[in-house]
Amino acid sequence: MSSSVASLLPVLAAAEGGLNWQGFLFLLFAVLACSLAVAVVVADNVVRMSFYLVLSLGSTAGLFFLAGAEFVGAMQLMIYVGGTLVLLVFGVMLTAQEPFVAIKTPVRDKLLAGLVGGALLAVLLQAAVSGPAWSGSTAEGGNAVASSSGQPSATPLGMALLGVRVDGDVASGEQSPADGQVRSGYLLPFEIVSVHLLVVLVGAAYLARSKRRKSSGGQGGGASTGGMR
Amino acid sequence: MNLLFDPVGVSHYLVVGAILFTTGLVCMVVKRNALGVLMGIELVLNGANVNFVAFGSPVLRGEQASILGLDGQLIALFVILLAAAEAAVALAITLNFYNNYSTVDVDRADDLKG
Amino acid sequence: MSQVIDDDPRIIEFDVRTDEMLVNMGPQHPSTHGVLRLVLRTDGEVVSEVEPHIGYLHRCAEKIGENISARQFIPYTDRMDYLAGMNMNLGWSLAVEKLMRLQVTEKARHLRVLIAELGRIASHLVGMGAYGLDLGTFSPFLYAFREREKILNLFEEACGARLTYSYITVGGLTADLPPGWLGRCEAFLNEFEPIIREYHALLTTNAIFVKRTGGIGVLSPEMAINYGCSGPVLRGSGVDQDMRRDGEPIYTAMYDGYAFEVAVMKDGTYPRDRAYPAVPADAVLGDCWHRFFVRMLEVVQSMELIRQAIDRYSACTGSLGEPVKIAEKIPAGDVYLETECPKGQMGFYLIGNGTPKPWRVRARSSSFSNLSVLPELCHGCLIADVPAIVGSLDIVMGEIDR
Amino acid sequence: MEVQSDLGATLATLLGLAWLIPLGSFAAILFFGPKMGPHGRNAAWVATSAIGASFALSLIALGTWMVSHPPAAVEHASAQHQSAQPDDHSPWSPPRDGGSVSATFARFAADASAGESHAAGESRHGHSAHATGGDAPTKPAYSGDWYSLYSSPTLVLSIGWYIDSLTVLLFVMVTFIATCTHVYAVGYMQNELHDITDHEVTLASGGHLHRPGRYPRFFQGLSLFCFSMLGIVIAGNLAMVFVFWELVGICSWFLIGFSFERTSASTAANKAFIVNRVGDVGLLIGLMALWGSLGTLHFGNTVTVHADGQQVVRPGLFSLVRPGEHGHALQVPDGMVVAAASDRVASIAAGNSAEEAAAEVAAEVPEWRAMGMGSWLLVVAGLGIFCGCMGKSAQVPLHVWLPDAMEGPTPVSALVHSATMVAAGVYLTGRCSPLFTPDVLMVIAYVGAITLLLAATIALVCTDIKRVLAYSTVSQLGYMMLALGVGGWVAGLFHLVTHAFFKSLLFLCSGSVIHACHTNDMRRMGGLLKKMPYTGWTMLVGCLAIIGAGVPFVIGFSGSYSKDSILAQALVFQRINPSHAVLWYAAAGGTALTAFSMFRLWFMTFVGEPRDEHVAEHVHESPAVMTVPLVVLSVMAVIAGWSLGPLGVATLLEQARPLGTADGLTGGGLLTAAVTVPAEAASHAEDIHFLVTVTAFATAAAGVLLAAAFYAWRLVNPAAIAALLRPAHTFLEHGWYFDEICDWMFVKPTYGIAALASANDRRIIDPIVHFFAWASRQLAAGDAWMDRVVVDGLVNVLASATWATGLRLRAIQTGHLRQYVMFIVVGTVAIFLLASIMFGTMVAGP
Amino acid sequence: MAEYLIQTMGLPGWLTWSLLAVLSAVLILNLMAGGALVFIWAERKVSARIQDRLGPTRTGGRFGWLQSLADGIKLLAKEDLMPERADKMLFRVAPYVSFCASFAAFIGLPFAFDMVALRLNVGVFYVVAVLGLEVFGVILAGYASASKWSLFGAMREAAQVVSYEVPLGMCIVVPVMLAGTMDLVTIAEKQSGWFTNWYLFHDPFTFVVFWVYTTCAVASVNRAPFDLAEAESELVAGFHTEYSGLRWSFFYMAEYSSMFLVSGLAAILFLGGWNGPVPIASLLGLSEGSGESTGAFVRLLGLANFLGKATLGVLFMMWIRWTLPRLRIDQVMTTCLKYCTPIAAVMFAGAMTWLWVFPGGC
Repeated sequence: MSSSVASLLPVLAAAEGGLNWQGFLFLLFAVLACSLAVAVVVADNVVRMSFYLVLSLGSTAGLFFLAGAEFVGAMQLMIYVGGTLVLLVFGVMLTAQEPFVAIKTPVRDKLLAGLVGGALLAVLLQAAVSGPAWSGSTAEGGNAVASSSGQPSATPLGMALLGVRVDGDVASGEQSPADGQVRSGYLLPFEIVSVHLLVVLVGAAYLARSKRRKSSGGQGGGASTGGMR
Repeated sequence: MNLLFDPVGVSHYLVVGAILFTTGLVCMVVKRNALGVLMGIELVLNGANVNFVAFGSPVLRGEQASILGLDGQLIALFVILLAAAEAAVALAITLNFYNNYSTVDVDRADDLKG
Repeated sequence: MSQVIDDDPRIIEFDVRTDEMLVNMGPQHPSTHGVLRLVLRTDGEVVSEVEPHIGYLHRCAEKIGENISARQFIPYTDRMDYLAGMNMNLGWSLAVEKLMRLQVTEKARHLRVLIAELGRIASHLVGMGAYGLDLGTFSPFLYAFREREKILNLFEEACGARLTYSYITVGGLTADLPPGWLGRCEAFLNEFEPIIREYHALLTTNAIFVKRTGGIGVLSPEMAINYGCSGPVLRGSGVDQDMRRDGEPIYTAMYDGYAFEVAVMKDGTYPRDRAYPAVPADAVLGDCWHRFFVRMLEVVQSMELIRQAIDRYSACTGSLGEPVKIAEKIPAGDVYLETECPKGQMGFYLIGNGTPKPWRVRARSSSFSNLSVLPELCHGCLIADVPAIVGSLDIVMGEIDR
Repeated sequence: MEVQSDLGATLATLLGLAWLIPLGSFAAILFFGPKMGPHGRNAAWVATSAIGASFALSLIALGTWMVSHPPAAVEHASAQHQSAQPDDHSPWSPPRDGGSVSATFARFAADASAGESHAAGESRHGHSAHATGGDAPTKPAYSGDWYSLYSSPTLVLSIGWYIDSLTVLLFVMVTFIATCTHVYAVGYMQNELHDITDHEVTLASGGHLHRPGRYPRFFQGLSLFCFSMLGIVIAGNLAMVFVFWELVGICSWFLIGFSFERTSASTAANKAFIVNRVGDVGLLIGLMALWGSLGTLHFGNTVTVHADGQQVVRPGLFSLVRPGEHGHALQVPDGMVVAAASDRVASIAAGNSAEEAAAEVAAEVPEWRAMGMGSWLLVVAGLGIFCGCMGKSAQVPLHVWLPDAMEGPTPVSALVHSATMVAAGVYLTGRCSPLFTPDVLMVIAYVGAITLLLAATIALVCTDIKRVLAYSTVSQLGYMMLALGVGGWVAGLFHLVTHAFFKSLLFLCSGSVIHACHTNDMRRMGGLLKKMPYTGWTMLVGCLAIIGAGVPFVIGFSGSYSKDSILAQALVFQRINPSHAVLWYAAAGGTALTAFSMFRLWFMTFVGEPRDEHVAEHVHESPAVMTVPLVVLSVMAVIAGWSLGPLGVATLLEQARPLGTADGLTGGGLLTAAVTVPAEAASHAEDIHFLVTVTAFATAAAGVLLAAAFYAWRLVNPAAIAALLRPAHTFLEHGWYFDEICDWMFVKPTYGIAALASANDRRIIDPIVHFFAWASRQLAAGDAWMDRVVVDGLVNVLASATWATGLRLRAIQTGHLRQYVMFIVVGTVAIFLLASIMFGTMVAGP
Repeated sequence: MAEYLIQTMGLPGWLTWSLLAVLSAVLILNLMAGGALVFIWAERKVSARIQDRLGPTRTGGRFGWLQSLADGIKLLAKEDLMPERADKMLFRVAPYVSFCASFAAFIGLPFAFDMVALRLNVGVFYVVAVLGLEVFGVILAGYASASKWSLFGAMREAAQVVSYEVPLGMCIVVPVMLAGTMDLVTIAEKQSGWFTNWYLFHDPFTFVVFWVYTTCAVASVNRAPFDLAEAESELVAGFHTEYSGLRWSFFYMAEYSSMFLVSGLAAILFLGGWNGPVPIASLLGLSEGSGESTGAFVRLLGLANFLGKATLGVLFMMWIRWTLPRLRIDQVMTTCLKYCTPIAAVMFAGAMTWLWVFPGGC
């Protein structure tokens, strides 16, 4: 079975032969992520869109796990999928009334978007495959996740966020900071982001706050926005 | 070179990222529903994230040092956080938009047209 | 969270423009106590309007009563408030007796008190257990039913039926008590008494229970009177009225010589306040908690009455007396009598025309009046409060729809 | 002379805390007062507990002090032998045995040295104080700075401390009385807890003023007041004293004008403030004289330890004026001499280099000093400081504010007139007494004597219960000043302490009476003793204390000890300087007057039949929160003067006696004929003691009996006597016409000058200003034309061009979100393509 | 184990990994399904005992222990109903989303030393993150059912779970901080020894945190008194009102496995994981690494310990459920935002301070 699969899709072939789990899982998650992303575009129903989006993002988290970025993957699941999307689904639910669930887009727009999107995709793909150094893993086969779990990534990440870099020797070779630049920690960005988050939350709460409206006499109180204060 | 015949590397991830990115952009362009646009943004950010993680991954490059090292993951983290923040604000904007226009159709929001 | 609705109707609170939703609660909903159908108009979780729809259990009881003799109507009264059949029997019997100017024997009088108060306990036990169920706790329901079963056993021994008794009847009771019954009844009372403390621990003083009931569905005394509420619902709002004390002579004479104190809050305290949990700070007079608490107090009150009745009944030497004949003619004239049933004041109105069959029969049910305040109480509450309020009113659809 | 040590640091910390806690309370009430309970009710407890804590800390400090410096009897008078020979050139010298001192005095000194009398002379076991002058006698005192505000060779402004037993004692006294007053005020100010309708204020609308209560505000003022007073006491330099001096002034302004809507209250507050300013000008002049010539305002020496371990001692005022190497005898400091001889210094400096000039000047200084140069500066400094003290301590002629200050709430009166404000003046006089030359001391003595007589006579006829007490205060302050002036340093300050207790007691009692009667007028009171037993009896204790009652030679109320020692010193002074005998008679006569006026007050208030039934029927005893402080204070009024073996206020004060003042002082000549101020030890002689005690008892008894004859037994009709002495009575009732004199001398001329200035303003200055304004307008009009036509024109052309461009470009802005995104995408792709065309490669690959 | 297979059996690497993966998956699935059966049975018996009843007595022998299985078979046989206006696709998918989330979380949960499907160095994080996805199934179910009651339930669930994740996360951070790692295995190992080493007893703050965690965990798995999403007396059956048959049973299984999961998490984070209160194994001189059979014995002992603790947690939740009335939605949110979150935050700071003051532990 291994040979047949491997001959079918050599991307699955590991260096030492046999079925490459990393390749297989990558293929699985990549196809899932891409196809579900396309499904998001294609779907008309907002709730379904969000559902596909959740799955797509989840699959991407799987890709992150495969790439050895476990913390980022878990973060993706927790914040992106868990937090952001619940928020989004909330919004969907709140506005999920019959007329708005599916708002049709003119075909002309779709065609134009496809055209422009295709052009962009072509450019990006060209860029993706044109870098020879970017391709060709020399990973020693086996389970990428298993091999990566030996070297914890959460600790250096946390240290970096606190302003200490412990991966100084990771960057060697041509990418090393030959020009004497020292790789700095991320304490400042971390703090900025935290403040940013706070500000954003306050801002969001402000935007979506409950307002007192004095609709001018009419009992509907519906469409007129003039009375907002 | 042929992606199908290479072991999984950075390029593969870049391809996935590119597809996600493009899909997101198309989503933003095509969807008239404000929430759809929002989802498009999420996809775009996610596509970018895939690239960052790929560039920063030590696994994908084997013994060779990754291009970004830890920075890739860190940037991805920041992107995720900012995406969460963005989603919160965007959702609040959408709800406000909905309050004001009774619809989430972004084409209806053209008060700022020249 | 009861929403305070601003006086100015033009000012409304809104987060996101939401459309009002019409939700059907019932007639097949777990917590509508039978076949009540409530149409809720909600904005999210907040209920802006409740409209009760009734009539699913209408059986033309009153019309039937005009086609059968007064004694034959007794089984139909059983099926009005089927949780307190004894008390319904009593109400009808007394009304007919009032028209016929009949006086039951002393022994029958005490037995009636004994049975009616037992029935009150049984009814309140159901009300209490079901209320727990409404608030999402299941165990108290079974604890309550466990005790109620014992009462039903006693009833079964006395009259042979467990739900529709037809025991108390015009002119007396259908049968005397079997030997040893009184002893078993006292044994029940003795073992039931400490269990009440458990109910208080599980429900009355439970912090969540208090949070769920305190300050919810506050019924002001004025509103309660205006809507004709009665029974624990009325007394829960602090109105001191009990037909057993304030009713017509033919009814109050039944309780002549019995010592009991109406369970109502006076000057901020309940009678014999210290024996029971203190009123929590969250509770407001007239809210669900007080209605519930009044019922719990009435259980104790009834137990005392039963003990007194047992003493008096066993002291009576005479005979129980015979009920009237099935086809006894009732004199011409009309009569209306209200008795204190567990749910409130149950009134029967009948017009006799000299034949055995009454010319007109009407019933005024307490649950009907009590249910009528529901829209007022639910105005601006949350969906979760609707069962809490409905449960605290302790309605029985059989009595409402008749 | 004194440097910081561990004990000093401990005391400084304790007292510093005790000083700052009321400030904290003030700040707390200021910011959160209205939120402290309903109507700020709890502010009272904040303030009270703060001052209570201060009291506790002060007590601890006192205990610490007593342990380290037990005030045991000392081998007194030995200081005289130890003191170095005075500088012959000095115009003042301590009297030498058998020298200029009269034989009488010599006998006293001999008696005193027999060791049977009270402690006197230098306390020599101040082990903690580092002696800077070899074997020179020391006194235990500590000084230092917490924080230096500004420092230069000629001026150091700092927050510092100067602690000796006087400081500690006054801390205990002030905080104790303040605590009592606070507690009392909790009850007294109750009515401020709710809205108040002030019937004494009539609005323009005809109604009465209705205002919210100011309960927290009152306690806020009290706290700040205590803080300020304690600041004066702990201050380590005169600059700091001045700051807190002014703070006390402003606090009194706040508190006297507490009901500022009343014209009388606001006027009284302003009066107190302005009159004090008059005195403060003097104080400022004194400070300038000291600073300008000596370059320091510190009391004690400042020791700076440099990095190399070298100690640099910067002498303070005391050691400059009474240098240790000079035996602590008073001499004109070098700085003053140089300042006075500035023209000679200038001539020396003209011909020499700086170092040579300095050396030459230094060499010349003793000679100049012998010529008497600079001594006038010292006199000016002393008079100036005393001038400030006159204002604060209400000495004639600046006493006018004090009776009016009765407008403040009674607890304020009690605090102002016993422990704080007026005490500040006496305290500063005492603190600075080493600086005073005999001339100055004479001025002090005479001012004190005049004040005591004048106030005592006015007190005879007052009918306002608080005014009687106020004038009696002025009179007692006169006593203290007199004592300080005639060399009775301990006596004066002793009286300050004892007086604080019984005067605060008297005021609080009167407050209790007023609280009950709702009137100040004694003519409407009477027979209150039955209804207000606590108040009545405690007030009797206060009266007995103030007249110095007691069993002669055995035991007495606190006042008897202090007053006797004042009288004794006056008597000694009279014997040495017969020409100044009037001081002694004034003091002795004042006793009788005091006794009469105080018992007149007590009899009128508490004895006999009620004069006004309407008032009497509403009278009731005050609540416990008010009576308890009364009882506590009355106990203190009895026992404050007692000494338990060596433990006593007098011995404690003796420890604080400034160096060099124990020997007395001879000199003068600038203002008066030369006088000899006797050493205080002399007044402890047996015969003096006997004579004084008998005199004091007799005069006081006479006063009391007279008062009783007038008001208790009704043997004499007071009205008849008043009619008989109509002119004198009227004269006294008007307080010797001081207010009228002031009005005529100062206020009226000021009005005249103001009218003149106003006319000048309107007639001359205004037209000039108007002309310039008109000219500016004309210029501006021309400028505006330029602006409109030339500048605006240019801008408009630019703007319209921009507008046109914008109009054309706006077509792109469709407002459609999706279209914008499309633009972005197309742009991105375009940039990619462009880049690849231009650089011949697709992206920037590796 | 993988090495063992590769070396002794001579299996190729890929096959080994596949086999192991399948084995793990099957084990976990069985645990979930079997555990759910056991726990549902236990719930019946526990509730019955609490309520003075007997509960199932006959099915499958004396204690009715096959009752759940019988119910399962009945559910399998039930007609698969779907509301006409339901969103068909989402309606079908929703139960599986819930179930898969619960299942995926089990992947990171260690049952004993080295008995973990996938040892992740961000194990805690992963488990919590994945568990949080369960809410999606509920939301989708509520939306897709096209029933107002379901929608109410879904919205409540969403609001509740999203809110309770905040204090839950904060509580979890405390043991993570104490251990200095997010690896669940390491966290449990660090608490080995006597029960005093458990993080529950590490300091007063962790003790409080444990109870906050318990509250939040009960809330986040939707058990009474926080079962607002189902709330049968208000919302009929909440989000699964319209579900029946097998799909409904998936929700049921997801609920019970989530209960087990949070209990297991509590056991690992606070109660020493597989380390018993008394270190029997180490008292006997045994350890996981000592030999084939003794190592296996020690592991089995650990497994028993862990399962016992987790089961105790589940039983605790049952006890709570059958005792307390249900809170109202606003009270639930109040509990979270006004009590749990601040308490957790303060305790977090407190534990941090404690760690700072007593770096060596106390």
